[in-house]
Amino acid sequence: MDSQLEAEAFKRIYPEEYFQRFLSEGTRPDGRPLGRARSTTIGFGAVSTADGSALVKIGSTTLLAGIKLEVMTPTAEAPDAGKIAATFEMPPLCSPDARPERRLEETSVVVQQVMNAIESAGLVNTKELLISTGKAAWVAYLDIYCLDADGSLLDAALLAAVAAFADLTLPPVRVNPEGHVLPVLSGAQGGNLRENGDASSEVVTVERRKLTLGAMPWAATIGLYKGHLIVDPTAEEEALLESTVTTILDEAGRLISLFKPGGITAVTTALIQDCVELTRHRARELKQILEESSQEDEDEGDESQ
Amino acid sequence: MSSQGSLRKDGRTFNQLRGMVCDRGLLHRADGSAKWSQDGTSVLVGVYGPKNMPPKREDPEKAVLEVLWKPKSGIQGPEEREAEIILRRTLEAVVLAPLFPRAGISVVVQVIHDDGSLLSCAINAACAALVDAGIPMTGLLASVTIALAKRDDGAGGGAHLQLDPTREEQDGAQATVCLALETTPKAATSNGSVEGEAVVTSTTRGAMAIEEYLEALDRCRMASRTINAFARLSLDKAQRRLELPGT
Amino acid sequence: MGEENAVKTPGDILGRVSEYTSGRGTHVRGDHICASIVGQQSISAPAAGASDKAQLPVIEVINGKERSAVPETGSTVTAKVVRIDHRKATADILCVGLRAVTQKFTGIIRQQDVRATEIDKVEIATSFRPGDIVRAEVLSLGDARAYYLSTAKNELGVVFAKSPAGVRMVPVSWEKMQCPKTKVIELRKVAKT
Amino acid sequence: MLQSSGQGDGPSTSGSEQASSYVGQIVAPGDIVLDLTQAGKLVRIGGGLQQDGTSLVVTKAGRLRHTKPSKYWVEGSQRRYVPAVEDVVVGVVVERYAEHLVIDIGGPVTALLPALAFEGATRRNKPNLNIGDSVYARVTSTSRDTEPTLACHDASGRAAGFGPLAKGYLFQCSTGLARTLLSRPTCAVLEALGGGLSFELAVGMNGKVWVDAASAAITVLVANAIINSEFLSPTQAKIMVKSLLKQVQQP
Amino acid sequence: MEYVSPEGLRLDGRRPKEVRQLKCELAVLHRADGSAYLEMGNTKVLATVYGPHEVSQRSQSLHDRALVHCEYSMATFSTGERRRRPKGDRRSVELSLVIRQSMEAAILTHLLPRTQIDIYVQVLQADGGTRAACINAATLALADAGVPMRDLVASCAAGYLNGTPLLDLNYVEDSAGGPDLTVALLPKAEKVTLLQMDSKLPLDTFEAVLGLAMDGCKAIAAHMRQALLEHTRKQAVVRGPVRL
Repeated sequence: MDSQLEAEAFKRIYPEEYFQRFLSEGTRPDGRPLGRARSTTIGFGAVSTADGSALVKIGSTTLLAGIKLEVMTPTAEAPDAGKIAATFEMPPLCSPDARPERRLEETSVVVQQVMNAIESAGLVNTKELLISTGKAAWVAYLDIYCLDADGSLLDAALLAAVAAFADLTLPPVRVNPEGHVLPVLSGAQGGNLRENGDASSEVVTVERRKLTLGAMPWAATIGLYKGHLIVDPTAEEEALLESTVTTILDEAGRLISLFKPGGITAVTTALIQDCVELTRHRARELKQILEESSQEDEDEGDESQ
Repeated sequence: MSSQGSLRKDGRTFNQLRGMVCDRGLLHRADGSAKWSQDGTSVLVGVYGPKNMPPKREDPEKAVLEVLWKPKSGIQGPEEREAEIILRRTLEAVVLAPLFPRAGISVVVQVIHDDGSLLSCAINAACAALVDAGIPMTGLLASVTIALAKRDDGAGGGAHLQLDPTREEQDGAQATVCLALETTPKAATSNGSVEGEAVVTSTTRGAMAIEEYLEALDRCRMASRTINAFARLSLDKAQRRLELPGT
Repeated sequence: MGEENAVKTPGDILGRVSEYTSGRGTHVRGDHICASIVGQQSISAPAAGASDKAQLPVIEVINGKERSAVPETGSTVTAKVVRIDHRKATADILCVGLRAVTQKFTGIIRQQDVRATEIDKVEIATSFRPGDIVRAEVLSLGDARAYYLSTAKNELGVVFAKSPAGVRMVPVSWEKMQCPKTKVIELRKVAKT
Repeated sequence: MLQSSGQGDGPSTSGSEQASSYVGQIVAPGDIVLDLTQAGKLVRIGGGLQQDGTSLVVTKAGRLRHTKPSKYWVEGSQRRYVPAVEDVVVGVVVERYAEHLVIDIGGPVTALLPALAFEGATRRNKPNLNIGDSVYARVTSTSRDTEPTLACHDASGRAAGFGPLAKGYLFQCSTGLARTLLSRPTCAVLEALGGGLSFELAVGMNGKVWVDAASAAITVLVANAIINSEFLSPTQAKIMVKSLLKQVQQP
Repeated sequence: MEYVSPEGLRLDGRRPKEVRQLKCELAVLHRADGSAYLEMGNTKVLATVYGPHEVSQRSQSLHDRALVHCEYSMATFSTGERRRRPKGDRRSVELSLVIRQSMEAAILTHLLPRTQIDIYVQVLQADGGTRAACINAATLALADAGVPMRDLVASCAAGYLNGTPLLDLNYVEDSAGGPDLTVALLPKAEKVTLLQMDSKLPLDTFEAVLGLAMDGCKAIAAHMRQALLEHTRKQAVVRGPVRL
């Protein structure tokens, strides 16, 4: 009798059974095999008002990361370094779940884990954010907005953060003797920057420049459900999962993070090794996607000039 | 870091936990409580419930677990908020929440002192406090933190794994791993697993080789047995003390 | 105004009130019938045997989104119990017949509508639990907030329930279900399959 | 086979004649105390245990108890009160409705006291209880999903001492102590107090205790004596009460 | 500063009565009931609609019509200066109200009693005219969600600089300190649902600027209508013929 139900009806009444039927045939409700992540795209420089930005889509999970630079006085402990400050926002438009406390919880975990991965991997050398020792350095404010929360947000947030840093350009500035940082009007890129410094300014940087990024961290979230390993789960799948393991690896294969925040199933060593293996594969895939996207981005840039 | 042979600054070997102390039932107004110390790191946990929940937050199918993490001083920062969530999801692995639909169980964590391995200490304390409160659980947890000390230049060899690191060891480490593990219960049946204690929670900081992580996991497993034995000992003591009068 | 199947957007004039009857996805502005949603225009013959006014063809705008099934008196629905108290069980209606509903409809099973016999002995707590899936019949529209549902037939009642251990329970009689894992027996108004 | 009530106080199929080797020992959650495949008839399980497949697993810490032929339970100390049918409780009115009162009995959820569950109550003649008033009642039903229900009369409809508790002083003690206070023969502390003072006392299994006496001083003394007695032996309790009594009786 | 060159061109190369390039995409977010992404030049906004659904706070439920709820917010990196705006600051409260009122004028709320419609608008990049862009995006998202409306709502701003009425100001023109007039229009009925202006303007000039803004609205409405038609046709191809 249940078999006569419309698929949609069956799914609403028996969400777990619906999911299990797919899994038992080695597939998932969206047609993917268990080990495959959704198609992933990266759009660099999506926001022109930001100093670096990227729009990342993993399936329909959509995130927009933007970096704004601001000048700060370096701290006494690290007079030769700038710093990174990150936020992760889930505005109400990103999910039909109207409970703000749920979103608040997700955002705290994601922002901490993204920062942990960036620091652990050594993606950004904060010394590169220095403008003038002891006087001025950049703070990179990384703000990641979730526009469509369809699962595996940590993976997407980290990818968006990495891509935004890859897109980040430090503007040319100079520092005058009083320690004030002034923008430099440099030929073609002058735009509406206005020259208002005096001649005695000490020029620190002349050109716009990109950061030299360290090891890039790549994340894969794997859901555990009745002995199955489900790579890159959607929100619908996440609601049914017993627990999730997010593994983050860098290009050299170093483990940057193995994050399993509780959940109702515990994992054995063998299962951890399986997760690492699946992540290795996904890391290669993500690296390639990032490289291809940045190549396309450059090509487009060339054409438009 | 450690100049005297294979000992650490505080005189421990690399594979040695700090001295543990667990006091149960300290808070009279709580339904259960425990103070768990690992030398300089000390956490007090109070458990309240199962108790009434405001209708808006109740779950008709199970008890709602909530964790409040109070730092030693000042207000909650993003790190504490994350710890709160990780601790809650960790405890959800063992609490039999469906037995108390619509009710709430509050776990209030007060950090007394942090000298490293704080999350582990808090998980151990919370687990003891839930037992003290008589909250039904599927089993006990034990949590261990381990630090991978930076390689000494020229000394060669792999990173030293320092069990239950102090704050100083933790801050100076190349990486740290914090794990919460299931414990092996006393069993009347002989179908014990051979795979070792499974991982309920894992958080890491810093970069390491996969092999280093797996080695850390094995060390933590061994240490978790010591912790579990200690927890049971302290439970025995507490139980005997309760039974003393009356009977 | 429009050829059949033309796509219309809100505010588009479709025709005059004198020519057509305003149907789904349209509204009347002055003498005109206008589209109120984006979709394809469709004109159908007037309903047979209706009053004079309905003799005009009906003009509608239809979008691809499927309209939700709506519970009606007498229809069989599948619902998930969300709350119980001593007098009633409250449930979210998930399906009408074999079709899923996309809107939220609330149903109430009152103590007297749980079963057909020994109505005065019925206890809600031993008939349903939150989380149960029940098959029920719509008695009436009830109040503005909920439909009144009934399970007072053999084939109506709980069709799916989970034990506290999280396992699907199996019916062992018309009023008992058992957890295969913990062997715990719980009381329910079980639907006969 | 019977059904299981809220606390898993139910039966379990199969089992063994041979008692678990853990009986009398202190057990912790997760411990497997009995292998149900090792033959046997019906095993009855009480609080703190749960069947998992073919194993009997501990869910609460405490001492494993066993009575013949085959009932097992874990005797632990749970401070939070979990209501059981026929428990006597002391509660506080927190909400008032036409048909019922909502009573806080310190359990996982509030309890429901029907307005007609008093001796001789009718639709016209209901007892007048206000929010904040204390009441002495009996638990008449419990279920996992609905509030427990209370009544202020015994099974035959008589008040039997149940009902509103006017004036007096309400305090909280542990459920373990409440059990001791309610046990027969009368526990040492109450016997000692009763020998020297006159007061009214209502003890709930939920650890709420209500005392009323002629003077506030006596009320406070009784309350203190009861709270102090928790970890004392009977002899110690008697000495403690004696010394307290001396203090009041001296001018 | 010269905002209109002697050749009659503006800073970004437009003519005075020209709107910026408009780009709309519908149904961009799959979890929402309706969504739209809209670019007006360099101003980029995203609007999503959830509903009609059950009213989340029962006490707010209206027995004779739908409750329309609107939230506007701006990404921290959307403007030149990074600004962290706490939720519910004065500007976003005002804009939320403006968008809600404009939409309520179009939605046939009486057809959906006791329900709630949520409209969320997020500014991703701001280059002037965010108010108008948000309203346009919200209309498209509502249309995508299939919420019944009496008409589309189209909005456009106009200003007056260097003695010239200018349509659809960008950020630089907007910050020039001249008058800024935002109009929202039900184009078929030619009814104005919003009219906001700061700074002052002689009455006869005002009429010229208002007329220009309304023309802008109509042009934008035509463009949005086109986008909706195309989207629906594409959908029809994907879904196959509509089942009647």
